[in-house]
Amino acid sequence: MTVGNRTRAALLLLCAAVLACASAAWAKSRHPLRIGLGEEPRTLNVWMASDANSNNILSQIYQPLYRHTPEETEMVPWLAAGPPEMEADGVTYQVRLRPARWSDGSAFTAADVAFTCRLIKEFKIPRHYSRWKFVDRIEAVDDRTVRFVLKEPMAIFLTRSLTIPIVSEKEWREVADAAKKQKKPLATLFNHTVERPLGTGPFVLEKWHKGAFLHMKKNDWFFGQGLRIGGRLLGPFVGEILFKIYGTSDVAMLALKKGAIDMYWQGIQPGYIENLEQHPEIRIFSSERSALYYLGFNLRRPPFDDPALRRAAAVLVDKSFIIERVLQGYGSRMDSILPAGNEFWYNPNLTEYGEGLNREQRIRAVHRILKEAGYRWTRPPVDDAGKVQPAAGLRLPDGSLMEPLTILTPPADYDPHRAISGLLIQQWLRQAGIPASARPMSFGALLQQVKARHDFDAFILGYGRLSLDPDYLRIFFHSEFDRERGWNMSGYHNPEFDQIAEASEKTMDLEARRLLIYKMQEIIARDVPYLPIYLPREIEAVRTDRFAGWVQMLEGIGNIWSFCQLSPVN
Amino acid sequence: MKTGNEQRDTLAAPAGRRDWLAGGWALFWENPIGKIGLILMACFALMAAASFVPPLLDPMYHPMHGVDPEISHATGPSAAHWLGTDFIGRDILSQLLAGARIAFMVGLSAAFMSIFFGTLIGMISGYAGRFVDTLLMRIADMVMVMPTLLVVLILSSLFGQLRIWTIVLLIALFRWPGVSRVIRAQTLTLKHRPFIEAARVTGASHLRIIFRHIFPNVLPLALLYMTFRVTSAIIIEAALAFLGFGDPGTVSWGMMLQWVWKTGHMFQAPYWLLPPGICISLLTLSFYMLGRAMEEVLDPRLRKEGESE
Amino acid sequence: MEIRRYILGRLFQITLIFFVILTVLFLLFRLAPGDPVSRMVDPNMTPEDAQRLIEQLGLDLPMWQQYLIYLKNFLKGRFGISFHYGQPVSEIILNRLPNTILLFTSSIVLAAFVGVFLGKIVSWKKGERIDTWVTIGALVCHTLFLPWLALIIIWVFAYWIGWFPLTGMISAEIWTDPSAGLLRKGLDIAHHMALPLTTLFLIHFGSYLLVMRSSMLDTLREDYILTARAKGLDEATIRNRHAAPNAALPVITSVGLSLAFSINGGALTETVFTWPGLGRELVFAVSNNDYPLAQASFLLIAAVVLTANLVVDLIYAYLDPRIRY
Amino acid sequence: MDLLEPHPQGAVLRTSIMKTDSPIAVELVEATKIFRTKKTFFGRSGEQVTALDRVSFSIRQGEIFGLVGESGSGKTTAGRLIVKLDEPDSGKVLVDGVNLSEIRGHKMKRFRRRIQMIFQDPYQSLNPYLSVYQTVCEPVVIHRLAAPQKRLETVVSALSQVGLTPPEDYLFRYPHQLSGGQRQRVAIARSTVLNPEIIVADEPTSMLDASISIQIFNILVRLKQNLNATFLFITHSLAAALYLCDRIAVIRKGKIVEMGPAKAIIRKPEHPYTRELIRSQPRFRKKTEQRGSFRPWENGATSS
Repeated sequence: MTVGNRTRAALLLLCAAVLACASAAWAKSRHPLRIGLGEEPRTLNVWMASDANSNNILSQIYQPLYRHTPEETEMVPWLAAGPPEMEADGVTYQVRLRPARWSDGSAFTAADVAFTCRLIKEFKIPRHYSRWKFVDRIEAVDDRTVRFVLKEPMAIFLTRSLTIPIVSEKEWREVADAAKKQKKPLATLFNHTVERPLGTGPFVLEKWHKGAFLHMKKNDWFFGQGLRIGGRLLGPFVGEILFKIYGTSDVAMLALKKGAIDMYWQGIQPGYIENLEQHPEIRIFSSERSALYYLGFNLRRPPFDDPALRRAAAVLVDKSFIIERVLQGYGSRMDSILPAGNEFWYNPNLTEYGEGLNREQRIRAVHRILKEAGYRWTRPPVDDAGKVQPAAGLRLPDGSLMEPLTILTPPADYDPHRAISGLLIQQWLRQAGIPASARPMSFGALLQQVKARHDFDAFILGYGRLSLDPDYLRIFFHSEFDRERGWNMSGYHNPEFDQIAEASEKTMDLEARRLLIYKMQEIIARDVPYLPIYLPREIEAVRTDRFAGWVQMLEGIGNIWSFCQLSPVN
Repeated sequence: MKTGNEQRDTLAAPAGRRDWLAGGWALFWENPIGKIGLILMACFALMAAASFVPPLLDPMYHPMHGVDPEISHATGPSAAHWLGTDFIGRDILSQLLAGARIAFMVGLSAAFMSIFFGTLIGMISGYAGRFVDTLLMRIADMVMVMPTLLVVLILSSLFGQLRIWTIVLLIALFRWPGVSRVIRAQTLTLKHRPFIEAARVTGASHLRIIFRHIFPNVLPLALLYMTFRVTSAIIIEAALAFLGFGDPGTVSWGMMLQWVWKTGHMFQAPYWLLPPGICISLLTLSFYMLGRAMEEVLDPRLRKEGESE
Repeated sequence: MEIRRYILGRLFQITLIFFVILTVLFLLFRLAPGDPVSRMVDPNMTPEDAQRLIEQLGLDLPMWQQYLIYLKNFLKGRFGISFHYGQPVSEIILNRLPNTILLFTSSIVLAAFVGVFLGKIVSWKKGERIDTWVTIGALVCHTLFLPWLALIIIWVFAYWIGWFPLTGMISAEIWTDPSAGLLRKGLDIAHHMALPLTTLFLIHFGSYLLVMRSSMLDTLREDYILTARAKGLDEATIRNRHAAPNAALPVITSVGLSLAFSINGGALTETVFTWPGLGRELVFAVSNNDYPLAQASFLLIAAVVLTANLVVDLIYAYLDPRIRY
Repeated sequence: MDLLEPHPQGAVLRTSIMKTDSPIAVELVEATKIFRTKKTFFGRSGEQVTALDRVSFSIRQGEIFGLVGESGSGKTTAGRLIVKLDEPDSGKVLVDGVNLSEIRGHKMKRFRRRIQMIFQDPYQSLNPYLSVYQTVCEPVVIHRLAAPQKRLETVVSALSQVGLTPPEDYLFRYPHQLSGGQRQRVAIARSTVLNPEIIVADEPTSMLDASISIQIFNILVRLKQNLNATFLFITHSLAAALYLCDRIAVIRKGKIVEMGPAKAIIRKPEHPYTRELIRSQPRFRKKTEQRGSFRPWENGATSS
């Protein structure tokens, strides 16, 4: 009995203490911006960081030379003082820098820029090297001027190469030198642990309490403070940011409703919207994205080596159904590889497979397409009387029975939309007798299967944060990239396309390049190696009672413009 | 003619098997835990049976593919959808009914398989003894310390999404050691019982002794353990599906919870969140209660006590 | 002498088992499709980039060579570099382990205490209404679906009533406050721990209660209890001084044997409550194809379970001299 | 010869009188069996108990040989060695001159058919989950003695031989539905359905009431006649040994202390232990004195 009593007493005491602590609310005068993160950032090593959460943090710290304005219409000089000056030879560019300082107060110089670019070239840093390998020389002309000499004219230099984040020579010189002496320099560089990243951005990292939160403070040395760039007066007007880590969106939404966070920096499911809208303090932002969600086919082997079957699949996939139900209307259909919002490059005159048809009409259309291409059924989807019926026994034009095929999708825990879309598409294909079954697979395994082994029939994948420059069209479909771990995952080979793609890479004249990109979109829409399905919208929710000034742009409100302009309400 | 002794003998002999069963049943039914468990289970069995009905009424009630053409987002209970619909307009009630079927299927088959492996290994281990016993029991120790859920999680993530039958098999493969230990202990006590030796003397092979003589004797114990394994199999499958590693082609309750969770309806659609969770909890409870009550019937010590009361 | 031999034997077995687990894990993770490089979905990642990275990470060596390196590193206490975090795995694990130990042990100890206490009480009232209802209550708690229960608890106590923080282990506001003392920080952790602790407690105490109850009923039939009764000792003394200490033995075994089960629950609880522990890290490492981290966390969990089983066996052997195997 | 003297067991036993020159069926040569307490993990053995200590005896064909001793004397162990339930630690067990330890594989199965054992405790020696038919039929199935359609016939005849009549009533009963005596009859039927040449009967009546024991004895004796089998009769009862056996051996603490014709030993025990054994069995004394009225087999034959 005594033990029991003691235990009980101790428990009571503990509860009382906890409650007392809870009620003694945090009544300090601090007023930090509190942001929920879906996951902990992986790393603060900017070369290693490839996930959204790390990039979210690092984007506050490391800054590029140029960046897009919120309107996405043009690039504005950021760390650079003005637009790059091209010399007459067409391959030499000169960039003037703003007077800026690193967050420790030391000066930001041309040497830092040159160091960063050389580091990328020297270590062949994955993801960055492809944008720098065509740069021949990088020189710091003086403290505030950098000169780049290219091997040949390159369209993506301005938009893709000059937007990499610049790191400080001081921070990385020793690390790089030490790494070079190692057997595996790149791995050493990647695995270097960065405790306090040194940047030029509006905020500096104060503390990262692993598994719980990150604490950032205003960078007093931020070069943009008080400046007007892209028509906006920059702050930051927020003294501190607390990034809190919530494992699941549900809890983050509760936290938002409770007022424990001011913003959740991750797209949320449409399911939350209705409920959140009832809160007067919560505002929902629904933003355009530059993304692509598509069904990819394996063109290397039957049955999808036949364009007719791919077109038939394109007609069967009811994009509107997926958008209306799976995305709850928060998305738009895609017919090109490029999102329609990318107005300059987007070709609006492409085939819209199955548009406006209902289920039966689609099946009839597919029946027609496949019959013409020589396909036969033991039980056709449309009987002699013209009635739609469950189809069976689809035979290829060569007379062989179509083998069961699988559509690989990411697992539901990774992306429920794609997993469910896979199941829907499976049902739709079956209606025409195509023996498809959806098979969700862990993301790594799926990519291995599709990208490295090329062992699949079809898959559903997506790209987020595609650059505005459409150079990825070339990377996705040029036959040069049809190899192990290449991005031409379909195995699409078309000499005509290759030729246009190569030309588009080097054409510096915008209008001429636009025509080439238009043509490339047409070819892809005709041959359907990828069937673009939907472009989801980025839905974000913020509280309006503590901070205001969110800047909405492509990919949402979580951008550097917002953080430079947010200010406390009263 | 019967001698007096023989008559007395007959009276002293235990009651017939049927009487024994009837006695067991009475004892079982007397136990409120057994009664509740059985009633609950009957309800779920009814649900599982009823799961075939809704799609027959209207294809829109198909738990996986059917959608209400009028509804394209999650809605609460209505006349057409008694428990409401999920976010793409599928009927929650028919999903719940189909889930009962899956739960029974997963629970019973995984439990059956793990009991099968466990009993087989336990009997072999106990009967063979020596090296075989040591080897099998060390393997059992090893498998026993593996947290099943995490192991299946790792496997499912390594080898792509698993089919429901693969999950069932994996659960079975990792849940046998407990059973096999109990069966082994039981086999050890049986092994030197005269009727086993009698069988050996008549020339019965080892296989015959194991399956013909030991097996029926350990079967009640195995069946008892099966009820507990059903519970754990259902929970593991549900947890796996909840975390997003289940078979996406099945409408299990765990999968329903996953849909609620991942589509952002967790704290806003109680009509969708509560039923699957309650069902999982109650079904596992019913099997567990059944097992507890059976345990009391089978345990002769408890039984005697029960009779004396 | 006897006991020492026994311990040595058990240690040898455990080492063997551990080695087998080590090897199986290695094989599993190497045979599995998917590598950290293919996860980097970025059109700027060229095939050459990918190949270079794979070489740098040492994934292109022959399997046996990788295995030898793996064993060598393991013996040196190195578990490699996490693919995901780019940090030494041991650092990550050391960071997460204390959190898991805190939550896990406190919940198990609490559950065991309450379970033993209640089991003692109800066994005394066997057959009465309270016995039936407490038993049913314990069964219900034991079979509740844990992640679902956790979510309901968050909803009710953290959001609706609002007594507790939603998830996590510490609140950023307090820990970034320079004026916050150690006590305040400690209470903050306790405040955050209340709900996950309750969840784990609810799931576990039922089974301990049931074990204690039946063990008590067994013990009450023993002769020495009769003797105690005959001596005219009062019921509470018999129950608490004579019966309960002996009856609690199987509970210890049950704690040990159910540890693997508890770890499943721990991982789920940590995941739902975003408790920065090892279980949650393992679930994440698994879904991110972070082999070194998943491997090491799993190894650690296996080692803990094995050791706990050993400890339980030893305690048992120590407390109950009849059982010396 | 003692055996030629008028015998109280009358006609029944007289048929079993064996010729001294008939070949030896079973022989134990210096057989030793040691039991160890359970081994520990490292194979270290615990305490040792010597159950049989260099025991030698031989049984001739057609003989009823009695092994008498108190419990724990090792008599059951000797029986178990003969049916190969245990292996001797040293020494040999010969059946028809063949060393048992050399019999393996399918020869073993043939050997099993020739030697059968009747166990002490009928409550333990029947599988509770098998019906009488299944139990008795099992040896038939194992040794393929009868075609499947003739099995029932074989079982029925075996049952009627042990006095379970009408056999049809018993076929589908389970052990718990039978009395002790009935169970032992089933056990005997199981052993004898194979028509074994050698039967080891390990105290077949010690668990039964006296009147039922007598019936069982009677059945055994009749079976012996029918089968012309060799018997090893293990008992703690000198009375039973005297009535049934041609020769007996008295065993104590794993050693044979005295061996010879049954009557001779009981009338003129040489070893003090045998004398003590005789003294300790008052029933035996009494019954040997009233021998004339103790003829259970005569009515027992019709009783069931």
